[in-house]
Amino acid sequence: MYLALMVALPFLGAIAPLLVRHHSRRTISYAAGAVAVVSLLLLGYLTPSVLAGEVPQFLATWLPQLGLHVAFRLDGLSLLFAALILGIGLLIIIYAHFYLSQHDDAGRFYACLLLFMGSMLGIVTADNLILLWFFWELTSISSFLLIGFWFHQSNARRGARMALAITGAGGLALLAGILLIGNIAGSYQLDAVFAAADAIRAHSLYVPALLLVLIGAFTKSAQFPFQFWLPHAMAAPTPVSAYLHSATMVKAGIFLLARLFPVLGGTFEWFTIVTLVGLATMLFGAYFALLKNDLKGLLAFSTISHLGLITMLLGLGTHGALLAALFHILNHATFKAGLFMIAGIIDHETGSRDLRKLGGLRKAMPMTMWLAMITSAAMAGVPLLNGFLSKEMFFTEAYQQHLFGGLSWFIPVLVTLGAMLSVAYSIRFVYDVFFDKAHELPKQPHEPPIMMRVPVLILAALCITVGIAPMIMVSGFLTPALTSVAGADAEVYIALWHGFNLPLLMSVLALLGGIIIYLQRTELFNFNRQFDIRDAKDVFAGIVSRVTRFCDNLMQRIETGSLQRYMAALFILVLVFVIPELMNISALTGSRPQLDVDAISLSGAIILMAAAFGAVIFHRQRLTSLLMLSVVGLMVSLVFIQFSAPDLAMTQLVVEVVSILLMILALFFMPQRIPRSSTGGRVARDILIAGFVGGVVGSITFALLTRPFSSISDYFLANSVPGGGGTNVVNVILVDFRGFDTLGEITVLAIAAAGIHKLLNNLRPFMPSGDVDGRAWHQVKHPMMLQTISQLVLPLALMVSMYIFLRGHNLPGGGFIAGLVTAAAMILQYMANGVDWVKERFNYNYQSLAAIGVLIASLTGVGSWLFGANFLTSWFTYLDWPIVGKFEIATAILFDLGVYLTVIGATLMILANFGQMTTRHRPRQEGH
Amino acid sequence: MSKFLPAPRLSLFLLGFWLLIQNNITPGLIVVGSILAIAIPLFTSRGSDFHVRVARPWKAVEYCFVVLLDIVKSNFSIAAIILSPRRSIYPAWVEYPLAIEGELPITILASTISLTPGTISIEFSHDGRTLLIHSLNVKDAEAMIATIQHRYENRLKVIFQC
Amino acid sequence: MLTTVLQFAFFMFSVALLLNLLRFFRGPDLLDRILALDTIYINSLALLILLGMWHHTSFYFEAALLIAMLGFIGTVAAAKFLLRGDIIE
Amino acid sequence: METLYAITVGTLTACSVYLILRARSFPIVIGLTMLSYAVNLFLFSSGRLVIDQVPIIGAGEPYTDPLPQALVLTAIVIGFAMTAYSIILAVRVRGEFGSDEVNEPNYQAEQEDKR
Amino acid sequence: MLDTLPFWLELTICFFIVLGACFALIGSIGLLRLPDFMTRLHAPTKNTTMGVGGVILGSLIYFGATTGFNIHELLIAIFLFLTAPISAHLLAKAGMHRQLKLTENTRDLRKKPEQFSDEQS
Repeated sequence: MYLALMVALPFLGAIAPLLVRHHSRRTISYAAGAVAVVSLLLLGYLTPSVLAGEVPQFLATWLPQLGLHVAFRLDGLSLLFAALILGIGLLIIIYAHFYLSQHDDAGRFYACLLLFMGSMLGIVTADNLILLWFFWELTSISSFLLIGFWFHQSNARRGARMALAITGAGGLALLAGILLIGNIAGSYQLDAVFAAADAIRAHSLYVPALLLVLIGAFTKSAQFPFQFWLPHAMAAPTPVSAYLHSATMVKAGIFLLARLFPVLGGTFEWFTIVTLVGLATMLFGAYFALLKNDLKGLLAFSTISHLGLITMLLGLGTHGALLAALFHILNHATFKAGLFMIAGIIDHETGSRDLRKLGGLRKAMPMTMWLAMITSAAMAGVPLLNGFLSKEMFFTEAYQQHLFGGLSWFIPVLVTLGAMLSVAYSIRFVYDVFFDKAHELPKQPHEPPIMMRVPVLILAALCITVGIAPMIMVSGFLTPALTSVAGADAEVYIALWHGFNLPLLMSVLALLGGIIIYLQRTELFNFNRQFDIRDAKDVFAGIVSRVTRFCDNLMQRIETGSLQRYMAALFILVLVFVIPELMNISALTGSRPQLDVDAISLSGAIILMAAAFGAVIFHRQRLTSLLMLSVVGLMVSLVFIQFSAPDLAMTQLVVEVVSILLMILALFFMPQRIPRSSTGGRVARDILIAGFVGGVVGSITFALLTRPFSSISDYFLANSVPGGGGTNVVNVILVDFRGFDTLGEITVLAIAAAGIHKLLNNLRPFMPSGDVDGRAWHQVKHPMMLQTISQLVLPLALMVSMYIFLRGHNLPGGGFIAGLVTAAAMILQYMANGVDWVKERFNYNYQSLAAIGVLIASLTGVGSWLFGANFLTSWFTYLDWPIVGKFEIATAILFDLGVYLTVIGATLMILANFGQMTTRHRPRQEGH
Repeated sequence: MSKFLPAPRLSLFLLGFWLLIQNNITPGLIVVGSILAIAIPLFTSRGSDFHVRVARPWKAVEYCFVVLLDIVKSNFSIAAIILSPRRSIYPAWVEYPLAIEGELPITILASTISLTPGTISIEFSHDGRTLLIHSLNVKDAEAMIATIQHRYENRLKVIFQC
Repeated sequence: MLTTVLQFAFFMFSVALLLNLLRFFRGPDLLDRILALDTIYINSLALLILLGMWHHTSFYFEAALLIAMLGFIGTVAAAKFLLRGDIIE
Repeated sequence: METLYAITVGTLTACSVYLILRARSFPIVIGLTMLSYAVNLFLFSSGRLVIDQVPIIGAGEPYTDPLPQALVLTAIVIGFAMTAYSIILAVRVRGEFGSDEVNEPNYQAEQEDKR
Repeated sequence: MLDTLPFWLELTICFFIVLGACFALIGSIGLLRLPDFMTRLHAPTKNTTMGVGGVILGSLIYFGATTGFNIHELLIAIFLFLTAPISAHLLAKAGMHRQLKLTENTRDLRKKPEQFSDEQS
């Protein structure tokens, strides 16, 4: 439980800095710091049990179907890393408080940092591979945010993007690998996976899985050849670099290797790949670290090289190698974080990070100098410092391995070479900055605020103490960690002094060689200048731009901007998918007995089809095809009547009429003459498509109709009266059983109306001054007879609509139809008497009407909560009043009222707004 | 014409209409109906430019029956025209001078004309005092006008007192 | 007897509808089409009433009522479009 | 009867599809509306064709399946909203570009260039 | 259900229905046969309306006889008789406006045609 809390805390805590972001910088930092401290305390609370050898676990099922659980474990390895993440994280937070300038958004910074911290904790404590991957990607994202923190700098953006691209891609590979492993093991829970280790290694898919996982790990921890994103990530604020690239982010890959070592490790493939990649990375990093002039660049490459070192150790995979790896993880984190902070300090105080500009700072900042010397000495592997010990062990392993048979000797040699280089750049880091001759600097350098040095001080102290008394300091930590990697309780022994032996000789060689290389570095630089190594960034950029260009071309070809083409493609696709299915049906005709045709149905069908064809034939004469459409609509409603659906018939009728009105309105703004645009070929094509689609749909319908079916409706039929208090089952379904649909539906209507309202805003439509034959419009706007009758009809229409509304619950009718009837009556007023007339008499705000409608409906739904019922459960009872007699009252009627109002509001909003355009704007004549 | 009952006759009419549409008479319906019959005019009264003043209700009823009768007659005559093969018809434009005033009476008259023997009212003259009629088959325009006058217009005069 | 008569009526109205359809297609003027449309509306209204009698239910009454009310509006709109172009002004 | 119904739905769909494939906005709107009619009929058919069994309790057993009716009713409404929206879009486009071409204005030009 | 009525009642119902049906058909025939728009206008406005009226009357009696008190079909008739002339009127107006071609034997008995012309003056 505490475990889960520990992981969850940073995520929750990430909000804290944002909440107080408008307070002082101090508050924000405290908020962030507090979060880290609490998590650290939680960790501390858990530590003893872990050291005692037990593994606290937490399990909550999330998606059991996918074998995905929220499962955490805190074994030795996790503890080691968690301690690093939280400890150094805390130091970073303190450091960042002084590092960030006033106009940096500290709230955002700390939020991202905590987010990242949480994700890292998640990775190291995840007990489920998929969960692990989940956090893995989270780190990619949060690190993206952190690296791109100064998003106003283009290089920051580019660096962030590159980091995200590489690590993200790696993450995908990792996911694939994890899925493979999970499939083999039959579970994603770590214990199960560990248990299935041998099976996995024996499995035929082992190699692919291994490769995929390794890609994931290598991209994350910047191993060759994926190392190039790391230097560019240096565009991040230094605290971020210090955190991400010393202790956490890049260590995630290492952690993964360590975590999966029991499962994947120990095989020949593992050894070859991991070791060699590690070796290559180490040399590569060391070499370029020496060449870099940028302080942080130097550190970045040295990080790469150290990661390579650790990777290599993991690759070797012997007991000692693993110990060395874990130990070095610890050490590297400490001194590298320190170094980054120092780089930050220097940058902060001098305004420059360029080794060629810097120099002679020893007077200005002696304290910092000492810290720098200690930490970089640790990096170089000077005796009595932690770096020395791990490097010593590393040498031992490198020289003890015999994995390349007769050629095994080249490993120690190269290793020593790498060590020399790292010594060289360590010296360079210290000497070029602090000794050397002073130069002109942007700022007058002086010691940073004390609290900025304290974190470094702590780290440096750790370097020394660990270096002097490793067993006391870290063995406690390392034992369980080693156990969880190497299995079977491994004993840890780290000695200061092994006596005079080859490793010691190698160290000495490394130190001396390093010094020589440093002294001769100018030659090296010149030598290096001869061939210009293309910056990886350009390669990356090139790839990216090529991809984008490819996509552009593709879009060009697909997105022609021709709706016709899209539509055609769409329909053809439908056919492609549906036709095979239809072919699978053995017989189109089902077993259901069929009705026989009668005269009306026949003539109705004939009329319907004829009208449909008419609409097609006359589609160039708009009004005609519109009339055809309205015949179709009428006939459809007759069909509904014929097949016992009066509600549908009525709805269809009103909707049909209203939409016809709408279209006639729109017709006025359409160009009057339509050139014959489509070529014969296109027409033929379209006819073909249309024919096929029609045929397919028709046959599906037939197949459907002729098959017997069972429906869930018996429930509705049975419960309509007892449950919904209405005899019109359709209406009861709408307002009660599936009331939520209806609520959504009227909301859609309201939204559509609102959207239309906006669409019509400040639209200046074209308006023809006369009809197609150039005849001027008739003078009389509002024919007298029409006016009179419309005014007579209005009350009657309202009465009818009320009638339909009130009976809806028990008989065909209901709010929707009633609403449209009312709307239609109002539209009649508009048509007969004009906008202004209606405005001055019935001045209602249709928007609010619709809104009120939706509100009422929703409130009715919510109301049922008050009675402890579910949302939109309708309540009804029968009253018996003296004169009135027995009658029913139901909340459903309220809901229906909501529908009624919404429909009126929305419809009038659409039509009236539309109609007003002509009165609102001065006509804009055709052609001008 | 009180504030709450702007048009009592209309309300009464609506109540009747309500019962008619309900196709049933129960106390409950009457209550609901009267509520609506009072409520709806409150809403619509502003929306009618004219006041329906039926001075002689019984005359109105009589008028309805006369019209119905004529409708039936006219139907037969037109049926004859339609069904008779190859009988040439004599359509004509005829002007009809309006004697009555007020939108409603005129509208009613025009409607009646449209519904009854072979005539359809088409246009009002600009001054609105003459009605243009299209007659499907007319020998003697004057006679037709006379019929319309004494059969309908005079009755409407009596009914609406205009 | 009533049964046969109803069937007869159905037949008549079906024919009537088909005739209207013919005019509807023939035109020649838009107005003819509109007129035909109006007639189709009214005839189908009658059909509904007959259907009601045939099935001996009054459930089709409201639909018929709506046709009577709304068919009119449609026709008016179309006519006004031909007269003024803009039907709501 | 089923056959007739199926044929009708098929025809309706075919016509609407053809209309939707036109190059002008107005026929497309008409096509969309017609298509929604067709779709409604299709959905409705999932309740099968039943004559004179109105799903109103008390109208006399048996009752036809009310559920498709309820769904189709909703569908009709949504269809109405969609029609309204598309028609207004068409008007808007006409107002903005002065034409009711549904293909991007430059599309024709591109075609010319290709030839 | 359909055959439980007394004979004379059934007879009247049938009479009205047949009458209505016939008139509706005649109306439609007229719509098809008559020479020009104006004359065509007459057929539906009168006969079809009347035809529907007949049917309505029939069903009125029928339901009255079978299910007791029943008059609400009247409403439909009312609406029809209210609206049919109006639509006819508007259509005719439009016809005038569009100056549709009429049969040659249409006589213009107007004394002052100009006051009906809707040209801008």
